[in-house]
Amino acid sequence: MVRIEAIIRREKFEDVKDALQRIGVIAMTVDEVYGCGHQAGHVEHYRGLESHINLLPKIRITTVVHEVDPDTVVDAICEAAFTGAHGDGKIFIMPLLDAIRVRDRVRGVEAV
Amino acid sequence: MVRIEAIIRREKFEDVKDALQRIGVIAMTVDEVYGCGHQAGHVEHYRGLESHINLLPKIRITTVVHEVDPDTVVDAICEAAFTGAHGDGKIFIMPLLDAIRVRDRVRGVEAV
Amino acid sequence: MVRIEAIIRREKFEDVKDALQRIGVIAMTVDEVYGCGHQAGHVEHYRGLESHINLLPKIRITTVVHEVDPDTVVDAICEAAFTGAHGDGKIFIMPLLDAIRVRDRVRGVEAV
Amino acid sequence: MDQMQKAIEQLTQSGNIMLLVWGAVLVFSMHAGFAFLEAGSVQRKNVVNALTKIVMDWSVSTFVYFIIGFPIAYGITFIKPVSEVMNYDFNFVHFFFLLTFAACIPAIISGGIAERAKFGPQMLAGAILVGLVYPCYESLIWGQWAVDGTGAAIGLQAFLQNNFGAQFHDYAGSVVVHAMGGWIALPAIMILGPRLGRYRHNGQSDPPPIHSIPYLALGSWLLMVGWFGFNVASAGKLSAISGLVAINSLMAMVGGVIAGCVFSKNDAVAIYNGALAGLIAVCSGSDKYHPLAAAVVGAIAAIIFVKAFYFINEKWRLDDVLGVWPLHGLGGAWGGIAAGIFAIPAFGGLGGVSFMSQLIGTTLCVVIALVGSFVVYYVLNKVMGIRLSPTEEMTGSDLVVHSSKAYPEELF
Amino acid sequence: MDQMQKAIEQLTQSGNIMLLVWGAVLVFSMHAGFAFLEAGSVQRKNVVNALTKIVMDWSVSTFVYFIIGFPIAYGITFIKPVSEVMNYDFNFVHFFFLLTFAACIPAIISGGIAERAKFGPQMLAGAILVGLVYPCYESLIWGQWAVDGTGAAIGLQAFLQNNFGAQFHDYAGSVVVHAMGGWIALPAIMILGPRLGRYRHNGQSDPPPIHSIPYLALGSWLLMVGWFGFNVASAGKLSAISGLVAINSLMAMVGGVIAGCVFSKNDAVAIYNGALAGLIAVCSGSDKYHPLAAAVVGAIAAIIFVKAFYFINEKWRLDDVLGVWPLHGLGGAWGGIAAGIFAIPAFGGLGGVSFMSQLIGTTLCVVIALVGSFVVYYVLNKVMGIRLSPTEEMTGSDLVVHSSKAYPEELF
Amino acid sequence: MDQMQKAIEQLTQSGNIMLLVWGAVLVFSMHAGFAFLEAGSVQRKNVVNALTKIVMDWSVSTFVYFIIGFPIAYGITFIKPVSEVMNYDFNFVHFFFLLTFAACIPAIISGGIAERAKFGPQMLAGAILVGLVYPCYESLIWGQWAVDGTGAAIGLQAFLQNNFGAQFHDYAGSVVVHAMGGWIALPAIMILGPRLGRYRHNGQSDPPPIHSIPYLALGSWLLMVGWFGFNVASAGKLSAISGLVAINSLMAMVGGVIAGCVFSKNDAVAIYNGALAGLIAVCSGSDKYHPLAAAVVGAIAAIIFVKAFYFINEKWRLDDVLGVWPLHGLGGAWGGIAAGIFAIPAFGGLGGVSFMSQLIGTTLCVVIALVGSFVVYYVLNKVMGIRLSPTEEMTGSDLVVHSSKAYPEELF
Ligand SMILES: Nc1ncnc2c1ncn2[C@@H]1O[C@H](COP(=O)(O)OP(=O)(O)O)[C@@H](O)[C@H]1O
Ligand SMILES: Nc1ncnc2c1ncn2[C@@H]1O[C@H](COP(=O)(O)OP(=O)(O)O)[C@@H](O)[C@H]1O
Ligand SMILES: Nc1ncnc2c1ncn2[C@@H]1O[C@H](COP(=O)(O)OP(=O)(O)O)[C@@H](O)[C@H]1O
Repeated sequence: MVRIEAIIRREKFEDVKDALQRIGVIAMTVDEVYGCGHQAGHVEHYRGLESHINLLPKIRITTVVHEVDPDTVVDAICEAAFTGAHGDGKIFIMPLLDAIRVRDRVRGVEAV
Repeated sequence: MVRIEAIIRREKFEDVKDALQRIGVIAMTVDEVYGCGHQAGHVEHYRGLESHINLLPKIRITTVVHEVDPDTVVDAICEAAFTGAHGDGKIFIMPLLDAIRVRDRVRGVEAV
Repeated sequence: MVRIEAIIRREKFEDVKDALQRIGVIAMTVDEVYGCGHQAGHVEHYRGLESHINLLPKIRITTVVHEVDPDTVVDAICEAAFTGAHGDGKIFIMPLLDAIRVRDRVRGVEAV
Repeated sequence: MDQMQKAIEQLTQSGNIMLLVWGAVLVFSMHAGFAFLEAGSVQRKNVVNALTKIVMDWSVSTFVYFIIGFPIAYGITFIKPVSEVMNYDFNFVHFFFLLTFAACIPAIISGGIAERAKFGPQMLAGAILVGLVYPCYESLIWGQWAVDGTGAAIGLQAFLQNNFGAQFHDYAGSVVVHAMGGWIALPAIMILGPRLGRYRHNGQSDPPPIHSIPYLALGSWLLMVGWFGFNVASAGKLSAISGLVAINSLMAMVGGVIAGCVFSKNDAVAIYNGALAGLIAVCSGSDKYHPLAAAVVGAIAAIIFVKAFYFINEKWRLDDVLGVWPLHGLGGAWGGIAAGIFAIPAFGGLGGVSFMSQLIGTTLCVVIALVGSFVVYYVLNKVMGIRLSPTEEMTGSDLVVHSSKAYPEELF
Repeated sequence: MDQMQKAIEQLTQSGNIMLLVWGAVLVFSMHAGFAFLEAGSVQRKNVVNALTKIVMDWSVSTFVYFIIGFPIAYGITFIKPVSEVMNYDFNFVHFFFLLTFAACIPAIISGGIAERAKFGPQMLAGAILVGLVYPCYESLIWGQWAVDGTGAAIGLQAFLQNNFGAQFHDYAGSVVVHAMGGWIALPAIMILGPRLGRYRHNGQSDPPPIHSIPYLALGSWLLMVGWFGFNVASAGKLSAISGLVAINSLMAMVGGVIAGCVFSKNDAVAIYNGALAGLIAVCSGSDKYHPLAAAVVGAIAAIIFVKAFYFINEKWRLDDVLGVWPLHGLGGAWGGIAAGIFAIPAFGGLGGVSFMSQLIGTTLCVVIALVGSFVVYYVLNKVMGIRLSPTEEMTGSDLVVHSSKAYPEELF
Repeated sequence: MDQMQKAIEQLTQSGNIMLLVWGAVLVFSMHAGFAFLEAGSVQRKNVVNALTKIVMDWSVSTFVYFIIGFPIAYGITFIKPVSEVMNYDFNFVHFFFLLTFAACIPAIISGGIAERAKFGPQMLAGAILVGLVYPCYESLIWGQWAVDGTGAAIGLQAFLQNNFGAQFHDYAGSVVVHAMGGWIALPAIMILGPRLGRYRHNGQSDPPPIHSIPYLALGSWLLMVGWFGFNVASAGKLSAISGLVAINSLMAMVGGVIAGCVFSKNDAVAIYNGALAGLIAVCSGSDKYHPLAAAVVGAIAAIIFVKAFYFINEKWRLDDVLGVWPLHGLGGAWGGIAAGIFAIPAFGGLGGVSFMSQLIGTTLCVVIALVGSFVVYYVLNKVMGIRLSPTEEMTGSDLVVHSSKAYPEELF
């Protein structure tokens, strides 16, 4: 049972969600984040004044998986989120001590 | 010292916050997320075109606790967030290596 | 390779980002959160009705570092985010099992 | 010579139509104001519903007022070929202008019962009130039951004139429109009950935070701007247009703004509501006050609003979401009575009003509104239910009624 | 006596200017409506572009219509010292009022081709269409090719009058403005192709969720309010102002609202579009219908919109983002034809229209629009390309064209 | 015969009132435009304050201009019973219309000093400026110090007429209103100093990203639409209404839009500000230019804005948040001078202007504005302080002044 956190391009979100569904990962939690890294930013201007923006909008998908192998998940995400340019994103895998389903208080791998 | 992450229904947030306060968990960080899982989505329509929505708005509460027993926290959340239907949410418990309070750079369990 | 999560004041974000850049931490993921803790809230009123607000807007910076020493990161953040009053924020350090770069599927410390 | 006579008549007639169309368009735009005022004052999950209710209420009102309401109030019916409708160009715009008043009734109610009322019954109630209840009182004060064919006062107005020296004076509808709407809302709010979680079990009052001050401000501005059409075009014909009405509306509005600011410690919502309170209160006597007296009338209306809003929601705990009873109900009634006080020459006004007539006219309006509203909402509640189910209310009427969110994109 | 004569003439002339300025200002404000309607209906990344396109299109249109379009349509040129322009005060406001119509053409197209068209070519296409295509048809129906100096019908209008007993009647431009704009948009939409990802490879239709219902509602309200200027000031002079036009616009609008609501199960967007559909359809015969007939005409337009929007986007899969072809194209054409049906005395109307004339006039408009538009967009597409590159489209035109985001602060 | 005479007089008087009310309502709605323009251009934490300041400034201005300002400017006082005020219906709407101009002064300043000025002192400064400084110059150019009872020029205007062949001509207030407001803002901005963090220690310029382009666009549209009331109703009476004024306003606006677009590489904010720059500059000579000359005047104003905005904020580093000095200050002054250049017959205009008179009149305005403003803000700063404390500024004036957030719901 691990927690997988994937930071991907916004426009790839639908594709990644579909890819995850196909390998049986249905449950997930999603939020909108801003990221910076190697991907180049852009310049904005308002009333002629410039701002250099290097925080770019991204989607973060968090999913705790047990039955599906984490490597399968990573592969599915990498394939669906791929463009080959800087900014495709990162996947982080983190350990988990426990999980609880609120509805029936089932704990552990059963709860996921 | 563990990190507890609870994903709950939006409308239960006030109740859960009260419940945590009652057991002495005052400090927390909260954000708005979207989740999907077993809870059914709904259909929206605009100018007659349908969209099937299965990402639903949720609240994510993150709190690092040390003094209060994690199980007490889990119980408090489960009770306050409960409706019994799909979508009540999940609680994930994660390990923590260290914590630092910015204000005075105190580290470890003291900092929480 | 650890995951550092810093919750700081909104108005300190630019300073913290600059400080991190100076010590070589360029990649990060950022989101807007609300926090409560020891910092006092405030009262709002609308049409004369009062609401007591104790959830305050914060910025959460998440960065996975390997080359740069976590303590250097912590120091840089603490210095840049400091005001000395309640509400300066917290830094949490969490373990990581693995990291993957989507663009080229490089894994582990290389990927960060 | 005859040609000149004709040209003058033509200009007069066209000028009258122009005035009324100008006014009707402005008051029509006030309905956009009602929509945004409510959209800003509810929770995000009811924003689409707020924006939709107003345009639907307007549409339903148009039909019932065209077919039933206007004929009751003024004895003119339009259900015949156009060529047979008497002086149709004028009468049609006259209808349009007065419709913009009538359609305020459901728009006012809407703000009080927001976030928990069922869509269908709300439309139906609006139709009955605009079609039957409102036009009866309108007829009594302004319409066919107030003046006969020769222009002489009849009915209540004749009674008041004979007994108190002046008719009940309501130039632009503080009472006929606003008090009527605000007092109709009161029983509706009581029968519906407060929103879920509005008052907690432990006795705490928990007003759900509102959606958007900018929308609320936008709505208020649309109302403030349009109001000058409301009051000035109430002249009814171009030759009666009155600069005094314009400036009194202005002064009452700014009186309300400043009182709203002072008595609420800079509360933005109270400031905008103060402007509206002033405008509501000034309608009645706007053709008679001295501008400074109008400012006082407006300021008092704003103070009434601030105090009574607290009272109805925190003491009585009725949950009048936008505060339509303190705003339109009390503000309008105050305006009706104030015309009997502040319009007299002693306060620099033009006079010709009677305190007793104002008091009686206003009281009658309150009674009709309360009784009419109670009957309508009580019966509808028994027959079909007027409140959303708890789950529906929790989900929000945007998704439940309209399968829509205010910001569809936000879920990505 | 002479002085009175002069005063009357002065009043008449000033009244005419007043009416047209009043109308022009209202229709100008409709362009703010177009801007917000589109800003609410696209994705967040194209909101700034939507808001900018309309004001730029307006500006470009002003120049080309001033220099080429208006001279073609009415034979009056302004390129000489002010003092030499004939009756310049009236002709200048007349130009202003008619410009507000002409500038609707690019504003209508804009909504159909949103989120993927290049900025420059879109401006250029608008300039050609407003400068050359639109004024030719306008001239034929309302302008110098329709009436000669003595006021007698010539050209097409003379032909129709002689053969079918009445000229083609388009009081306020259902056909001249709206059908023209909507049918011009169709080839543009087809040549551009749908937005990326609009129709998935697996055949699924995937309409990108829209940005904001409140903006869409605001845009609709601005259009609804301004429309009364559009229709009422089409009288052209104060003495011709018609209350019937005002009420028919109103009734068609509410007919559209209610039909939109019923036929879409309370869909908020359909309700607001229903209002617009009704207003579009009523223009042609608004000076002739009985109000209840106008309501029927409006209701049918709304139903056409709801059905055809589904058709063009889900069956034909053309991706008309705001549905301008069903709304303006079909709604306008329906309005042209409806005037030949519902304005007759049998339906309570004032008559004086011919079904055949309406049908021929409307058909001619559709043909000119399709041919003109196809030529313009086909050539521009060959010469300079009219579509953003895929990467640009993905990034969004706000950043690509304007180096701006709708909410600059949101990235902190 | 006599009756006809009377009817004509009645129509004339009513027509004048109608024109001024129509105009006043439009300019009043421009104040909603000021509010949204500022709300879109500041940071989220100051949005409520922006929306509130404008309505409060308006209200305070109404009172001081009613009691002090208008009497100074035109020698008419209203502090007596209505029945004793001379020709009160006309004079009251005349006051209302001119108030809408006067109240622009604090609205203009507000945009320059946004996000850091204290609420109370800002109101007070506005009151003094509208009550004393503005009316003095107004009186000198348009009021009781410019014409005597017989209509003959006196004072400065007589001097200019005698020496340079024409009075200082400012038809609708490029100088009297806009230059005055913009140049008053300059010392206020300098005394206040830039916002915290606006210019970093390391020399970097760091303009805080603005809140919302849609609100900024909405504000601009409200201003653009209302401006036609500003300029056209400046005729003062119906018989003087001028179509030329309407079209010149239009042409200057679109000239500004297109220049704004070209000289800023499609910057949306510059485009909208370009429209406003054009409208500001055209006021002075709008009754005299040829439309194409008006377009040039507007285009130049937009270019001045784009360049000077960069200059004041990046070179001088004064932090004029909305750019009111380049927009109103320079744009208005340019408009005053441009009337002396582009309105002559050689450019197709109607002539009757003198370059020297325009230059002198404009310069005098700048001097009065700078001196008046410096005295007021310097003294207020010494006496009570005009700037928020650093912590208050950091928190934002919404919470500090109004205990409110723009989107109360957003913290759940
Ligand atoms: N070390 C890191 N810690 C946290 N987030 C990161 C880290 N590196 C990358 N990210 C996230 O991944 C996104 C893509 O990274 P970037 O370096 O721009 O592209 P790439 O990884 O393809 O070279 C960033 O915008 C950021 O949100
Ligand atoms: N495995 C998971 N990983 C991440 N988030 C999850 C996971 N399972 C559930 N969630 C979150 O919990 C929410 C509720 O889960 P759901 O399956 O709909 O209901 P229930 O758990 O009551 O059956 C989801 O919307 C999602 O945000
Ligand atoms: N135990 C905790 N778990 C999660 N977040 C916390 C915790 N303690 C503090 N925070 C976050 O840090 C922010 C600052 O904490 P606070 O207690 O107000 O100030 P300080 O730490 O300076 O005394 C909070 O608003 C919250 O977002």
